[in-house]
Amino acid sequence: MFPFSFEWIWDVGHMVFMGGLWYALTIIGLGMTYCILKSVIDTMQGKGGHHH
Amino acid sequence: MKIGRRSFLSFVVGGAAGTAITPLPWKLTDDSSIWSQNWPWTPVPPDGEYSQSDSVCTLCPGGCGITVRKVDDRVVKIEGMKGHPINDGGLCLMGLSGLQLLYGPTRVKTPLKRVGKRGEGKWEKISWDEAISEVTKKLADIRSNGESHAVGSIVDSESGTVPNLFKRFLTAYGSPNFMTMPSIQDSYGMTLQLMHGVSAQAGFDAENADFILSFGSGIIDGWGSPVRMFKANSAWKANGKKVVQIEPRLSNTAAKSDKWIPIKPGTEAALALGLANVIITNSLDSKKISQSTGFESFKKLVQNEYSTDKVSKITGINSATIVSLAKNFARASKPLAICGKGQGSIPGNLNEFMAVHALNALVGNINEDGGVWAVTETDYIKWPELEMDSVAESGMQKERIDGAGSEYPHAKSLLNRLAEVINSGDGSLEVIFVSGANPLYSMPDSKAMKTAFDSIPFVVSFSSYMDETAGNADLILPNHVYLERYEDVPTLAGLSKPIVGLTRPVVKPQFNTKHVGDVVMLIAKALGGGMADAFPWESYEACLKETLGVKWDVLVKKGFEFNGDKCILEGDFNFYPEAMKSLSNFSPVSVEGSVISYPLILIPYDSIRLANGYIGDPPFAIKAVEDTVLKDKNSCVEINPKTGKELGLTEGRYAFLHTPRGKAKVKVHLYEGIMPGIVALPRGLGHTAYDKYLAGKGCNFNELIGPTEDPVSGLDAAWGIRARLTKV
Amino acid sequence: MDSALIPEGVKRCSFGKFALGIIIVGGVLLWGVYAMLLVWLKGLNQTNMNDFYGFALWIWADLGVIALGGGAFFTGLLRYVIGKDELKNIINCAVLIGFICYSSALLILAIDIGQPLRGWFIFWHANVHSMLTEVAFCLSCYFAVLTIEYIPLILENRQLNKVPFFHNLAHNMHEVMAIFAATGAFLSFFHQGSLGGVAGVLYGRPFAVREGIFIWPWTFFLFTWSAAAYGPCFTLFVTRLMEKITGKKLVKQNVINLLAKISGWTMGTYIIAKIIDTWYWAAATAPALGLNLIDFYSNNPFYGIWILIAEIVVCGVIPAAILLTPKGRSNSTLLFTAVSLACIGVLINRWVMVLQVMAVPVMTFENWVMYIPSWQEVATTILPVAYGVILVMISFRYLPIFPQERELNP
Amino acid sequence: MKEEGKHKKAKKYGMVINLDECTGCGACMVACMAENNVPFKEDESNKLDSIAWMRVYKLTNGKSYPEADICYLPRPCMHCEGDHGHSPCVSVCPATATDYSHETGIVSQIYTRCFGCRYCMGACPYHARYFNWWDPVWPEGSTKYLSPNVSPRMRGVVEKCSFCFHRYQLAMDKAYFEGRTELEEDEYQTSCTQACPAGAITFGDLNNPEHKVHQLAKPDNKHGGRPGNPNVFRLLERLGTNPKVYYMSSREWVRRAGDNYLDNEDFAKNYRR
Repeated sequence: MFPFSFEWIWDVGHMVFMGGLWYALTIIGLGMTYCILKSVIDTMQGKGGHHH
Repeated sequence: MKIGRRSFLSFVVGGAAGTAITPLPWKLTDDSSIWSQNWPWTPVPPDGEYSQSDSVCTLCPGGCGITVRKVDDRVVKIEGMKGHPINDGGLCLMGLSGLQLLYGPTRVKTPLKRVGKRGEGKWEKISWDEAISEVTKKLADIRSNGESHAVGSIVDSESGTVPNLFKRFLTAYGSPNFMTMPSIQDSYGMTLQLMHGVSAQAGFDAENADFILSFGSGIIDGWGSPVRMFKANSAWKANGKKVVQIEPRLSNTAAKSDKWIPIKPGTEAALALGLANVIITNSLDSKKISQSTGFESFKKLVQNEYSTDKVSKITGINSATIVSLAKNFARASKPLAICGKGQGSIPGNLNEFMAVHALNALVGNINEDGGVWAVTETDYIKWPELEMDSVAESGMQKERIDGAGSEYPHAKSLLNRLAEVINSGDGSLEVIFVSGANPLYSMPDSKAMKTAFDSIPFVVSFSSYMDETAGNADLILPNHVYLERYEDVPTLAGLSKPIVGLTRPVVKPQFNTKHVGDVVMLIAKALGGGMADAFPWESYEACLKETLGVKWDVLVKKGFEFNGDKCILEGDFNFYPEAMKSLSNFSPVSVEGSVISYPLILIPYDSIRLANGYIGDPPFAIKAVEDTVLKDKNSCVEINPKTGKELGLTEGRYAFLHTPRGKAKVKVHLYEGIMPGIVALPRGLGHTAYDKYLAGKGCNFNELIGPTEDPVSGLDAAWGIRARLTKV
Repeated sequence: MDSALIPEGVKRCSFGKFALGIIIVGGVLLWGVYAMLLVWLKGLNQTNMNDFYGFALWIWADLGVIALGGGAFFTGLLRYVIGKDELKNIINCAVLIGFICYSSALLILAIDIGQPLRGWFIFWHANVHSMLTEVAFCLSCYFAVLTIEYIPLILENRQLNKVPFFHNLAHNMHEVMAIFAATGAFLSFFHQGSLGGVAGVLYGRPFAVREGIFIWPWTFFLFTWSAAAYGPCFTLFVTRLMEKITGKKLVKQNVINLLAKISGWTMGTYIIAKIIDTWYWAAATAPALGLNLIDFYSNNPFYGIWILIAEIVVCGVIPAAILLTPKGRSNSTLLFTAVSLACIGVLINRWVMVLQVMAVPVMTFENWVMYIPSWQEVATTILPVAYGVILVMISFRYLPIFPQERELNP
Repeated sequence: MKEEGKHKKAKKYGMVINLDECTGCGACMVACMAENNVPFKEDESNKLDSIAWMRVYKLTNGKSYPEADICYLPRPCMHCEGDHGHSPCVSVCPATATDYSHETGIVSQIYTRCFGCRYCMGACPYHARYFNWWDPVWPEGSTKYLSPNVSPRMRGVVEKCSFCFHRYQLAMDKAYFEGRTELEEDEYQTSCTQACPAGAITFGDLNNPEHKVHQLAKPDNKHGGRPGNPNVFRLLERLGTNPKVYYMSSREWVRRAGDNYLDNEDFAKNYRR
C-alpha cells in the first residue's frame, strides 16, 4: 500500500493501481474536508439556525 | 456536573475521534495481527544442535536401515539409511511414522497392574521391583506345583536374541510352550524341510530374476521385506522384466504387473501343478533336475491329474492362458515363482508352497542367479548349554499345548490352534507372556483368542503400547521402543543374502520402561537356582555384546552386518515328498460356511498403508489411508459392480457383512478390479486399542474369519470365508 | 413516544408495534451474531466448507448483496452525473440499500477469512495483480462514499437537523454530492468488475476463465453491467415491498417506470452479452481446454444444466422482456414478477461464478463434491438480512427516505 | 558471497515421477507430513479437509473386470510457472503471501502473512493447496518430534508443498560456508524423493542438462517446459499452468487421464503436438 512495504515495486502495475486508489482517496478526503470546513465556517457565520 | 444527552454524545464522538488520531488503534491492530502469528497454542519447535545416527527399523520383519535426525535430544525425523543393502535410502510409511510411536499417546509409560476387570482399562502404576516380584511369585508357585509346562509365551518370531531368551527362559523353567506369531515363513521353512531336508528359510534373488510369477504375493503390498521388494519391482520395470500376478483381486501388485490373471481363490496349487504339466509335456523343464528323487512320480502326478483342461476348470483360467504362461515362464532365462498371499501373515496351504517350489525346481532356478536360495537361521547365538533341573526336564517332556511336534510333527509352533485347544477344554495355561505380538487383534478369530486368554489366569504383556493384548493383560511390563534400545535384528524375510542389523538407542528412554531382555533375566534371577544360572549375563546389553562377539563392533559402526554371499540350499531335492501325496486328488482348501446362507466369498487384502501385525497404524499412516478403504468409522468392502447390482448395493451404501464367525457394518465400494462374487476387506483396521487416531475405525478382518488347519502342516491355511452382504 | 424524531407530515405505526418488530428481527440478528462470534472464536471449522468447496454460502451472499446493492451506484450515476432528476425521489432508498449491502458485504468478508485479525494485510501488503485486492480497495472506498451519501440523510432527521452544524454539513454535502457520486461510480465500476474478474482470471479453472481485453476478462464487464442492470431492480423490489408492508404509495409511478425502463435496457443488453459470452466460452474457450459445456454440469448431483437455463432464460431473458415493454412496466404484478426474477437471476449468476468455480472438478480423476451449509453459516448469512431489515425500519421511521411520501399520502 | 550469488544461473527445480514404478504405498505422503510438521486430526477419512501436501490419487481406466486397471498418481504442488509468468495462485493472492521465485522456480507460501481468503485454492486446479480449518493439535508429548526447520501453521491459513524449501536453504547455507554458490544434484532433494521406496521420484534442476530430471523430462523451455519425452506428461497441460512436476507412464490411458480431451480428439496427435 505504501512504497516502504517491502513487496512494493515501482512498476506500471503499482503506479496505475495505487495511483487510482490514492486519487480516489484524495477526492473523497478533499471533498469531505471541504464540506466540514465549509460547514464550520457556515455555522460560525450563523447560518442554519433553527428557523431557516 | 450534569451530563446531558448532548454532552454525552459529544464526549463519545469526540473521544472516538480523538482516539482514532492517536497511534493507539493502529498499534492495537498491529499487535493483534502479530499475536495471531504467534498464537501460544500453536507450537514453535525449539532449535538446537543437529545430529544424526543410524539404526534399524523393527516395525516389520523387513529390516530396513534408518537414519534418524536429531535436534538436541529430540528425534525429529526418521529416514531411510543411504547405502543400506535392503532399502538404500527408501523407507515405507510405517518406518517414516515411527516417531509417532515413540512420542505418541499409545505408549505404556510405566509398569501397570490391573485393578479393575480384565480389559476395563483400570490400572495401578507399580514399580519395576514390584512388577518383577509379582511375576516371580506367580512363576515360583506354579513351578513348585509341578505345573511349569502351563506357562507359555508368544513372541513375534523365533530368531534373534530376545526370542531366544524367552525360549531359554521357558526351557530352564520347564515349559515347551514357546509360541511365535505365524507367517509364511513357517510354510516356507517346512517346505524346505520336506523337499530338501534342511532347516532354512527360503531366500529369493528377486532382483536378478527376469520373469516373476507370483501366486498372490503382494510384491508391492508388503510381502517379504517391503522396501527391498519395491526396489526390485522398480528394477524389473527399468529393465523390462516381466511380472505375472495371479489373484482374484486387482491389487496394487496386480495393477503394476505386466499381466494380471484372476484366479478362483484357493486353487493356486492346482495352477502351479498345471503349469508344471505344460512345462514337462513340452520338455521345457530343466534337465539338471530330472534326476532328482521323485521326479517321475511328480511327472505322473501332474500329467494324470493336472491336465490343462482340468486345471482350467478348477482355476477358472482359460487353457490358452495357462499354456502360454507356462511356456513363457519356462522359457525365461531366470524365472522365479513365489507364493504366500498378500503380506504373508497367514502361513497358507503347504501343498501350494510345495507345488510352487517344485515349479521353481522344474525350471532349474534353485541356487541360481535370480532363483531360490537358502537363508539360514541366525547362527551367532551360541549360548552355554542349559543345565536343566528335574522340574525343567519333566516340564519339557510334556507335549506342547498347540500340538506342534506331536499332532503335527513338522510344525514348530501352531499359535492358530491355541484358542481352540483352550476353549474346547483340551488344554490350559496358567500364565502367558506376550512380547512383540498382539494376538488378541492379529490372530484369525481374534474373539476366540480373547476368550482363550480370558481363561488364562495370568497374562503378562511386554508391549510398549497399549494394544488389545496389553489392554487385556493383568500386568504390563513395558519394553523400550526400538529407538530406545539395543537389539539384534536378523532379517530373513525372503532376502537372498542374510543380514543382521542392530537397532540402538538413538534417544534415551522416554518413560519408565525396561528392555524386555533385561526383564526376562531379572525374573529368572529372582527365581534363582538353575533359572538364575541359565542367564549368566549382567544385563541384556552384556548378553548381546557377548553373543555378537566380533560382530558387535561392526554392527555398532555400520548398523548392519552383511557379507553379500548367498547361501546354497543344500540337501537332495525331493520332487514328491510324502506330504504332497494328497495332491493326487486336488481339493482346494475349504472355506468355512455354507453356500446357501453365505453366497459370497470374503477375502482379505493387505495394504502397505495398513499395519496389521504387532503395531497399529500411527496417525500419519492412518491419514494416508484412502477414503475407499476407510470412511468415517467404517471399513469399506470392495465388490464388483455386478455383485453390487445383484445385491442392490451402490457405491457408498452401508451394508452388513456376515460370516459364520461374525458380523460387521461396512461401506460398499464398487470396484471393477475384483472378481464377481467376492468381497474384499482390508486387514489392519478395527482396532479397539491404541489411541483415538486408530481405535474404533473400521472392522477387524480377524473377527470375521477363523483359522483352517492345513492337513499337513497344521498351520492356518484359511484364505477366505463364506460371507453375505445385506443392506442396512 | 418518539414522535419528535419522526419526519414532519408523515404517519408511522405506534412505537410499541415498531419496537416489537425490532425485537423480533433483533432476535434473528442476535442468533446471527452468536454464530458470527463462534466462527471468529473457533475458526472456519464451524462451517461445512472444505478444501474442495472453499467458497460457500456466505461468500455467495456477499457477492449477491454487492450485486443487489449496485442500484446505489447506478442510480447515483444516473441522478447526479447523467442528470436524470426524477430519480432524486428514489435515490435515498437506493443509497440506504447500498449502504446496507456494502456494510454487510464487508462484514461477511471479515467473517469469511481465516485470520480476521490480519484482514488488513490485504491493504497493507497489497498485491496489485490480484483482482481481490482491487475488490477490497474499491469496496472499502466505495463504502466510504456510500457512508458519505448516507450521512446527509441521517442529518436530515428532524432533531439532528436542528443542530446548525449538522444542518450546514448536510447541505454542503448535498452541494458536492455529484463529485462523490462520480467517484463512487468509478470505484463501483471497478469493484463490481473486479469481482467478476476474480473468477474470470482463474486460468486454472476452465469453468471460470474468460478471455478479455488487457488485464480484464469479459466477466469483469459482465459483472459491472449486471450490477447496473439488476441493482435497480432490487431497489424497486425493496420499495415495492415497503409499499406493501406500510400500505402506502411511497414513490410515484413515473419514477418507478423510468428506473424500470433503464433497468430493462441494461438488462436486455447484458443478457445478450451474457449469451454471447456463454456461447463463446462453450464453443471456443472450453473445447480448447478439452472440455464440453456439458462436462461442467454433468456429474453435479443436484441441479445440472438447469442452473444455466434458470439464470439466462428464466431469470434473464424473461424479466428483461417484461421491463422493456411499457405494458409490462405499468402492470404492477408483472413488474414485481420481473424485478423478483431479476434479483433471483443475479443471485444465481453470483452463485455459479463463485461456488461452482471451485467445485467443478478439473482433473479427470476428481468428482463434484456436495456441500450442505452448517447452521452457523446459515445464521451468519441471515445476519446481514436481519441487520438490513432493522436499518430499513429505523431509517424509514426517522429519516426522510421517500421525498414523495408526504405528497402521496396527504 | 552475495555478489557471487547474483551471477548464478536461474534454477528451475522440478520433479519427474515415474508412474510405472510408483506403487501407491503412500511413503511420500508420510515422508512429507513428517518433514513438514503437517498436522493430523482424529478423523482424516474425509479427504475434503485432510491436509496432505503430497496426495496420492488412485486413477482407474474405467474398464470392467477383468480389463480394469489402476494407477497411482502422487500430487505435490506443481510449482507452476504459468504461461504468462504468473502462477495461477501467486497472481491472485491479495496479500502477497505466496510468491514465485525466479531464482529457484519454487512457489513459496508465507503462513504468517496469509489471512486465509482461500482465493489461491480456487485458482489452483490441482487441489494442491490446503486450508487449516482447525487449530493444529498434537497429542501430548508429540510436539517433541516437530522439526524446527518448518514452522507449524496456525489455524486459518493456507499451506502447501514447498519442495522442502528449507532443505534448499540449509544446503545453500552449507555451500556458502564451504565457499560454493552452486549445489550438487544430491545436495538438495525433497523428503518425498528421498523416502520413495520405489525410487519413482526424481528431483532436480530442470534447467540443468546434467540433472536427471532434465534428461528424463527433456523440457522444451521455449514452450513453457513442455516435455520432450513422449512418455512424459504434465497434469492439465492445456491450461497453460506450466507445472514443474512431470509424470512418466508407459500406459496411454494414464497419460490421457492427465488432461481433459474431447471425445473425438485424436489423443496421440494432440498430445505430441
